[in-house]
Amino acid sequence: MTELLAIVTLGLMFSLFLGLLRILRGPGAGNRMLAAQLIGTTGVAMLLLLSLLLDQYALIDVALILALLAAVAAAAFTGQQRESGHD
Amino acid sequence: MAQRISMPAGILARTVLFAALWWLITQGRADAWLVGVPAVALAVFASERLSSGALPRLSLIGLFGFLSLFLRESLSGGIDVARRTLEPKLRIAPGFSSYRLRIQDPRARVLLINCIGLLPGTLAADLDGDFAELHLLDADNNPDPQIRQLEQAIARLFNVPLETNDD
Amino acid sequence: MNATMLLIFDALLLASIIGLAWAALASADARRSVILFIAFGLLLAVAWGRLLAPDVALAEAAIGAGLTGALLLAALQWQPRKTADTTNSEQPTHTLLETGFRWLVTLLCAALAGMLAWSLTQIDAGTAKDALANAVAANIDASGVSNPVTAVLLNFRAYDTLLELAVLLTAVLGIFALGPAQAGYRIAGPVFTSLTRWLTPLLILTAGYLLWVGAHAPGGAFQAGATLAAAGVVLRLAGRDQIGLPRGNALRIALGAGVGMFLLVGLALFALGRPFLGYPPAWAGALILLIETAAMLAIAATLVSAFIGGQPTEEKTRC
Amino acid sequence: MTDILASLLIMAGLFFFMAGSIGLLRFPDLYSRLHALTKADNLGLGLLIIGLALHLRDPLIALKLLLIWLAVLAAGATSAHLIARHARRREKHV
Repeated sequence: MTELLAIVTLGLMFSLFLGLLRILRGPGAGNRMLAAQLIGTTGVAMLLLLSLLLDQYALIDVALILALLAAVAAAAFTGQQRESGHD
Repeated sequence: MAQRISMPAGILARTVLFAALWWLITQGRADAWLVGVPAVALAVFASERLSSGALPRLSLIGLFGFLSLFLRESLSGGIDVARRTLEPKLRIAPGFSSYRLRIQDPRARVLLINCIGLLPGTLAADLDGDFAELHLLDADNNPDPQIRQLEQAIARLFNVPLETNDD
Repeated sequence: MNATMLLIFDALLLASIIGLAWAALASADARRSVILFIAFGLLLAVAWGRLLAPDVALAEAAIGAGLTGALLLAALQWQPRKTADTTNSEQPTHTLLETGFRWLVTLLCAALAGMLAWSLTQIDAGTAKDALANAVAANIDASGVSNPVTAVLLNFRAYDTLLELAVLLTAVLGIFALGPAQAGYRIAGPVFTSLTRWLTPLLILTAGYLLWVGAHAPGGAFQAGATLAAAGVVLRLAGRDQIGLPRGNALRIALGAGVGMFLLVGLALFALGRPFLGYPPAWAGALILLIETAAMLAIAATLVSAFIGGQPTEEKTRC
Repeated sequence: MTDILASLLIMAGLFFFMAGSIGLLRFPDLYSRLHALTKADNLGLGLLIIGLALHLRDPLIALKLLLIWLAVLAAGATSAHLIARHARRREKHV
């Protein structure tokens, strides 16, 4: 089973590598942000697998934080500031 | 209109929910409640302050129906998009369409908007009044029946009626 | 077999991190740099996890990927936008001064990297690491906690952490010196608003968990403070003015809570005839939790103040 | 027996992650890529988590993993809608 987990972890890294091409190529901030979201989700999956492979329970907590904070980053991307003075 | 839970019952419901989440996050460790009690209290307070009104009374049967539809549809949504990406010839015809929401409850609407993105071939790109702007992977397919089905399931979950005047 | 797999994994992870760092620095478009930086932070959190440093991974996931990204994106909005669409303005044009400055920075970085590499060769890695780890392990029972990282940060090297909190306090004074807070955000649509409704309580619970778990497993005040601050950030992004940040004197107390509680505990022990911050082992656990709770609140208040970019105004505008 | 099922689920999870990334590269515009991202990655993570939970046979950890999946699912669906809306409003205003 651990072999399988190692293979899948590596596979996820390859998948993430493909996503990196999109973040480099864009075009535009929106495309990059969605690629960053892909990295967040894949990162969560990799951390869960690593927590088993390396026998580190705490990596599950890291995955939880990563999941919650990736949403904060996406929210920050789409939040629109009020025009100061005209408000 | 939907049946609402009274405020004390709402606070109780939130407390039970967040206490259960705390128990889950701490994996049932008893000594965690020293921090857990204030943390849950703060979470209930924040949730109550942010809430848009009394909690709706959810239907248990409705929940079951919604969950089974949701799981079925997200599975077929994933398979559909995976098939489209992996086929040698890209078979997509992206386009936009408009969908008139018949559900009125604001919470139910947000749930519907979020779930549309997990159905096969649809994504809610905007919400303007009663109209959701949909992005379609394949504009030749009419997405309305599958969304209507989801909308009905959400309406049953929230115990709210759907407008049925026109179509 | 597994080792080989993980080796390839490490190589790809390393390449991705360096590639993202390079792309972020090389980009002339600030918005693009910031998003690349967020992706960089997400990957760095995975890398710290892979290096068996979950404490740092937690901090990186909360601060590096989430909060700093939000902070930088907010900072970008304060700058007047050059054109409506900056997507393809990636042609850099530099003055001579800028070019010179770039080279200076590059040179200084190279010098620093050289120094670090040199110092690495000077360390007898094996014995130094073991000596420190053994010293911590030998005294962990007296520290009041069972997580060695927390034992070092809050007990054995408590002075360091006290001074770190003082640095944060100084930083927030600098932020307040910038004047009143920036304009808030537009009231968000229903979907965004709904995100705040479930994310905020979940972030509060998770922050509480990290605070508690820090005593015997990876976690602690810094990670908890950053997670709590994320709740304030999301609320502000959704266009709310009430984001849980107190005003006036209550804010001053919150910001000073970390340093204040540390000093209070230290001085009280001093008065009882013990060394400054020399906790009696029987009380160490409780005192550390007390200090960490205060530190978490101070860190969260500091980070949210940084996000709103100035001193919060006293009068209420709207809710 | 459960381990075979767990292995299959974990591999299926990887398959959907791969499909999502390929979609991100192949699909022609931002909105279509969002389809690939939300649907494929959320399904991929869900299958992987069910697989891991079966393998671990610890109901408490399984529930925590499920919570992580729910968080990613809700956050992912919301983020996708917000990114799409952001792009759509900019298109209309230019």
